[in-house]
Amino acid sequence: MRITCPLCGARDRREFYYRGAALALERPAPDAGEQAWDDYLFLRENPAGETRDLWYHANGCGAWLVVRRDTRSHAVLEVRLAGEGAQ
Amino acid sequence: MRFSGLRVLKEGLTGNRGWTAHWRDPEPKPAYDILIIGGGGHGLATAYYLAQVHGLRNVAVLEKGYLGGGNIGRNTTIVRANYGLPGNSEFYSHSLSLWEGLEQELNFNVMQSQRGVLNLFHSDGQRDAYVRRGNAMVNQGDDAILLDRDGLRKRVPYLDFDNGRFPVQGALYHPRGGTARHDAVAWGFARGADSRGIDLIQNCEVTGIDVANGAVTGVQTSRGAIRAKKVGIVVAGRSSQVAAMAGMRLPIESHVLQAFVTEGLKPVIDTVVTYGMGHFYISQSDKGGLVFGGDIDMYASYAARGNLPAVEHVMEAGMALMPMIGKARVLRSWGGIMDMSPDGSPIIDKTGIDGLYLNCGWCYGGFKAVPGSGDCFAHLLATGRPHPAAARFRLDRFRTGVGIMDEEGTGAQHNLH
Amino acid sequence: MAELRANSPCAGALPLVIGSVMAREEDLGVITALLPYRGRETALSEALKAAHGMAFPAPNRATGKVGARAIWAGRDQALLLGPVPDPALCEHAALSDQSDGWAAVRLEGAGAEAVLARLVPVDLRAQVFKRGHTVRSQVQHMAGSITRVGERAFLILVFRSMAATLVHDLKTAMEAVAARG
Amino acid sequence: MRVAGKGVLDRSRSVPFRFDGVRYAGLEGDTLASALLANGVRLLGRSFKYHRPRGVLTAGSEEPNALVTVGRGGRQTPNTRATVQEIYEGLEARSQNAWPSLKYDLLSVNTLAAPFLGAGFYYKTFMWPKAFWEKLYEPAIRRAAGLGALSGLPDADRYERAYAFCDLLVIGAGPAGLMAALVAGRAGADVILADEDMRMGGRLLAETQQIEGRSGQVWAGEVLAELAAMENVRLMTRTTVAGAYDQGTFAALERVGHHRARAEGQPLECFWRIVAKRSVLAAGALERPIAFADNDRPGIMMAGAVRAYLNRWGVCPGRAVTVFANNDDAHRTARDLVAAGVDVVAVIDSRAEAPGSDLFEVHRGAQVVGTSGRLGLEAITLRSAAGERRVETDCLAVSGGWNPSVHLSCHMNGRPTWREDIASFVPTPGAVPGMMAAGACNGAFSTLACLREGAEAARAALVELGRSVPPLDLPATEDEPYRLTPLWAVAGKGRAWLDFQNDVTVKDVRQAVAENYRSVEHMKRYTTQGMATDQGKSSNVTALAVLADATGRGIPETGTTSFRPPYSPIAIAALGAGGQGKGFAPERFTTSHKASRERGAPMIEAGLWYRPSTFPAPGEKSWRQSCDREVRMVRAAVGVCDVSTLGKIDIQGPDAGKFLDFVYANMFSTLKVGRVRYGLMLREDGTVMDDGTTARLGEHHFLMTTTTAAAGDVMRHLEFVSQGLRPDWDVRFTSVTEQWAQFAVAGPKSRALLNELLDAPLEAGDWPFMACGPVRVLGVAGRLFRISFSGEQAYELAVPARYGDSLFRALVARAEGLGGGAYGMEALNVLRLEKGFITHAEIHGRVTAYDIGMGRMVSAKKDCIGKTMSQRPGLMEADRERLVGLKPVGAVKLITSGAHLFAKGAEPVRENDQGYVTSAAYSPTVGHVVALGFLRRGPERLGEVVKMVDHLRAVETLCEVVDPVIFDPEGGRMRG
Repeated sequence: MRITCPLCGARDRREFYYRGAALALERPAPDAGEQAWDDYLFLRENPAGETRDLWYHANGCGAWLVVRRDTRSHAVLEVRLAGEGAQ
Repeated sequence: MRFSGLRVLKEGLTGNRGWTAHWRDPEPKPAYDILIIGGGGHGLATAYYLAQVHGLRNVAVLEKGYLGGGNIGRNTTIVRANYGLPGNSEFYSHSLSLWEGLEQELNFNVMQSQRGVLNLFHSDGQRDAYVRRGNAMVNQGDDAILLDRDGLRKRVPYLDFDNGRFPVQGALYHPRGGTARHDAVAWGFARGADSRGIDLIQNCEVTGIDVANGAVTGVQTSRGAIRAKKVGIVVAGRSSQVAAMAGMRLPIESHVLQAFVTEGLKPVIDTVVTYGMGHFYISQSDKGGLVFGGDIDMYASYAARGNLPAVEHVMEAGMALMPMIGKARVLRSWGGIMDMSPDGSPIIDKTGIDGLYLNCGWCYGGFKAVPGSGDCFAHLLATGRPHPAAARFRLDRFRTGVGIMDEEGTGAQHNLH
Repeated sequence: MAELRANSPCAGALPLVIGSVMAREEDLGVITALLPYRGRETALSEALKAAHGMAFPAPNRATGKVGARAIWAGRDQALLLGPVPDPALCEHAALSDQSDGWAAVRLEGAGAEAVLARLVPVDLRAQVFKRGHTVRSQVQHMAGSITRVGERAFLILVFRSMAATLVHDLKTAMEAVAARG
Repeated sequence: MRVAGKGVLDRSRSVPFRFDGVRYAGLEGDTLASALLANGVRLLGRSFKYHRPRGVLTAGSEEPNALVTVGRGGRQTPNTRATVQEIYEGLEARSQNAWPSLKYDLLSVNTLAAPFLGAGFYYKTFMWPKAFWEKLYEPAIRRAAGLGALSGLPDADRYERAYAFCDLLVIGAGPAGLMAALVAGRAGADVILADEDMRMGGRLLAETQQIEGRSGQVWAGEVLAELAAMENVRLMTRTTVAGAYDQGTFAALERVGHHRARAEGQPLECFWRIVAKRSVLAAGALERPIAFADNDRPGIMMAGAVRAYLNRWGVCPGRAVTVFANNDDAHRTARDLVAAGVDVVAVIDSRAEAPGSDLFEVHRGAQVVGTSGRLGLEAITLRSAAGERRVETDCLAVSGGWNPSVHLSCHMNGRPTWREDIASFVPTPGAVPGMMAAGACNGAFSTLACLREGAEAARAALVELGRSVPPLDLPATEDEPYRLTPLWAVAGKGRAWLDFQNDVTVKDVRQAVAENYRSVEHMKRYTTQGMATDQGKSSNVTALAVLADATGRGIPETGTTSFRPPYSPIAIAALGAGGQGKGFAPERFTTSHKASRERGAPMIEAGLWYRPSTFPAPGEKSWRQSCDREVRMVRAAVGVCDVSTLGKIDIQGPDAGKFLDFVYANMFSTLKVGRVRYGLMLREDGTVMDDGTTARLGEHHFLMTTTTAAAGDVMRHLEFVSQGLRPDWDVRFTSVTEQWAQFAVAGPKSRALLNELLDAPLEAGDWPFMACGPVRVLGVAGRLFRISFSGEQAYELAVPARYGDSLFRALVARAEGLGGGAYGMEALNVLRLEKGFITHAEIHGRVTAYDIGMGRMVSAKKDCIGKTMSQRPGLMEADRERLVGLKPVGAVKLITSGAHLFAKGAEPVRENDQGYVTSAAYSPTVGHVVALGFLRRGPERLGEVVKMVDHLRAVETLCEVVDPVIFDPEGGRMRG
């Protein structure tokens, strides 16, 4: 599997660390309430199909990436730097 | 038909013409008391215990493919009860007690082999963590033995004790652990459930779950609508999709775990070895293949196949731990879809919808749980109350923080367990 | 009073010559991590040109020349190799002295590409990875930085504490390449 | 035997080798199979279940029968295909799975018991008495099962792994592959051409058709010469492309050293990861047998294999050859044999409309219904319109048609497409992104069609890559149609084999269906069809045709089982090359490593680091003696310990303070410059992630310390928070762990020791507890931190790593002058335990700030990572297991880590479990074991006596629950 890092180019999966759903970027306010935090930390859409998840280019440039992928085919559809309009 | 050595002899002498179907292929009825979505190990075991323990017959198992085609058809067959935390402790202990004697109960040889499970440690810290776990196992009434280097060397002399990157100091030994023939477990439970009148319906994909004023009324399938008073979802890696049919979001992320088998070899590994530092575990099947695996690929996936980095990591770990397997050739690799939960422990519980029940979150440890999970889920479906051995497998534990069972201590990141 | 002696990361383990490939430790002088503050990338590049004669490198590129190089080292980060950083840079970037943080090895020779092909999961062949190109990637299991500094020469950086493993991995690959003839 | 004038190998070079101890001679270019056939050896192995005599079936890697063991000791390689193993001087091969010998194998009695050993018999018996399964049945089954044996010794060979990249990967160097590579190579593309064979050319080496008026071998040689001359083309022989993975990644195994005696330093195999923008699958096709009674005897071979042995190796596997087929292609075998002067008994063709011949007798609409010959074929029974008769023959060349090698096209979940006209599966276009199939593997069987498809596939791939492709005229060659009428299994009595190795017969498949194992997956798993070392390469399609027939379904409806990597088996040692010994993970060494080893310190792993456990003094016999001495030394004088492995993160920027407030539970923006503060870091779920001290070096400049274990996780976490959650904050950080060598100097004489090294000595007043700042040590710029993990007056002194070794030696030498010295991890652990300081033994991922008595550190004044979730009801329960100190109060004085805690009188069972011990060690300072643990409502139970039980170590100890801080609770020594 290869992911095209916006900075480094196409790289082998072994260079990346996987975090999970890109939802992790949408941190609720401290007082957002139990449900909001349950949704944020534990509950997942977990789609069989297109998903957005977070990868860290650990053995590369150290960038956190938002990757749009298909969980059935492993096709990588889009990769953006986290924090740069990726949400 | 009852199986026995005598029957095999008789059939052999009469040209094996008398063998009959191990299960029927019934047409789905318009309605059942209980529908079980998923004809994998857990679903089939649930069906069996519903009939055997609770005397329920008006039950159907709906399987979108073939019976036993889920993770029970593609795992590394390890059976053990070596957990450390309350909740897991009593459950896996219960499950192991059901394994022992399963052949006789099912009249089907699932080839359970209590060849022991070794968890290696490499530092004082790891040793103490295993001692804590082992003591929990003994507190639970199960068996655990602390082996030092020499004791371990006698048991598995072929480990690389001295040159390994992480020298082996000893192991937590669980003699009652071992392996079983995975497909046979599914077939044995299927045959047992079928012979007790339960309908096993293959090639029947559930496409919708019908809910009316907060209660489940049945399901839509590729073979038409089926009504039911109760519905149990037990579909492992597909849990999120099926739950979504009832408008639910689950604390589950689906990941791929690869496993491997080598060409057949004469007996060389007579136990199960687990190498913590390398995420590597191995045993040898009765056919002679080395069956082994490691950690998940670490990205959400429904492809049921993985990639090379995970493959190579497993092989490197194998070479670091036991370089004598180097000349064994990997014959086949495959992947299963693991329903990873936020604390690495499963869920067997009611849902917010009356009559809809959930059994999921087994991560990559579901095989050994098959009898226990079936028994506990059947108990919940039949009585509406949790089985004492599974009372802590609650769906709401993450929201409340009550009774979280994070054996790995890695926190709320689904893929880290 | 005794003075403190300085030791280099690969002292005693290099140089190494196997087949057509040579590996030797490189003394890069002062190594400074440059991390531009928000929106100061251009200003930093200007200051860098003014002070040390090279621009802040674009991703996967190195600027400058022998003795005074800047190699891109990751998101919002470059390593200044050689000169003592001009204090003026501090206005635009966080500076961090890493002179002792890295093991630096120069790998050179006809088989150098073949050696790296056994360790680095990136295409480093001359037609795609030219002089002045650099990558942040991994060397076997170690995070590292690889820069082409010549026709047949590469500069490899890994964390200082892993110097011994770097030498071990290079040596193994060099032997395999040599044995292939 | 060899046939004069045939074959493309060097007849002048005779190569001696041994099989089962007997010396034979072959020719250079021979495989073990061709050489043994040339020597008239037909019996090469025994089958898995019935131990039936077996000979060579094929001429390739798909071989199910002729498996041997090569080499000895740490180089012993089981299950080697004789059809792939090249012979070389000194090659030693042995047969396997037979005892006492290949000719007289005792377990061949199994074949008599066959009626009782049918499909799935073992699921139905061996269950009584219960205990016998593990004691008797299973061990017996395991001994009988398996094929070759591992030596049990560490692998003695070298292996390597490598990466390769290209525009176009061409898989297979037969006519289609050669043509694809030629087109792409001439167009200037970056090409890799890989083929599993020792010699490229594929079927061109095995056939006699002409290309451009030359033999296929000659034409292939010319193309290869041209390709070899191209800089942009890489030829990889003996390289099996074994798996297709995501984004154009392929797994390939190169057999570097199997074909010659071991050379020093030479890798035996190289595992390649090839990344290709596009790929052409030109893997050819595999011939399939026909199932008929006793079709498994040595001497019964694939028709195409017989042709290959004749045309490529100049070997004829028999004196009187008969052909049995359902297609025209197999008639070539007869034609080539006759042309070579070999006696062809007849061609038996199941088709009524089969072509005739004036060279040999053709029985149309006829079948083979039986065979005889104990260890090798002697005769067959022919059934034709004229009835049944016995025909003497010692070689039967069988062809049921050809199965395209679709495997790689299915590795990414693609399913092949059934083509009725050729009664075979072909790759489904697009099944592997960027891959195009060409030639026989795509169902195109004539030479011309292969050349055309190869050229077209390459052209299409290059056009997609935006290259212009010069036109290329196809060479002139045969374009015969491929005609066959499916015949899967001959009706009749007796056992007709499908899977030769696993001994699966037509009857087994039918029985599986009768028992309702009707899905192709059920049939496979129940009968073990296709689960042998060949993964059913030659048998699966025939088996599922039999299944389709038995279930009344069509073949496409029946479908195939999943094709999984690898295409052919790969040694674990190759896939894990480099992992053996120390290669599994990098080793990290501190700058004081050498000096510590010189002092005889045993080193222990701490993550990837190595750290000294103790510094044994002369005469000390146990680690305990050394540890106790080191602890006393620190408490009484001064000790030196390398703490460089702790993570150090340099944090700068206008928003640095705000950032630290957000990632730490407690407040840092209020910290004064030149001061240090202890910080507690939470995960977002409210559990403790890590702890450490952070120093403020300047208004916008902090230095964070993490634990050794969590350094990497914390760095990644900070990057996540900065890049992902607070991208608008201006803060930058980078790891400086490796830049600084840092040493703890602890004990009442610590200041005295430092003053021997610092350019500016410390006065009693300066550097109060938790102060930090720059210093000069022996002329070098360093940093000094007044922090303590021992409870003593202590400092941490940091210098650039290049001076680490030198400074450590200087510190230890001077410390010894003051009655102190170096101390290791054991002493460090005792010192911190006496003070109740926590490590990851306590913050093991399941505890909250509240659990470790630091609930109040979670600042109410601000938000921080983990704050909200740490307040979940379940994490606030008073009944939780919380941190306490423990000391022995009964007769037994031992407390052990990992033991569980119970109320004094309670049974040690789960229901009564109240907690556990996390750390314990003997304290020479207080004279008894001191321990930390977690206990229900712990802090409320100080003074209570509880029972500690360690079943595994057989220890039971009464412990008093005490405050975690046992030594100097007021902290006077630390601050003093």
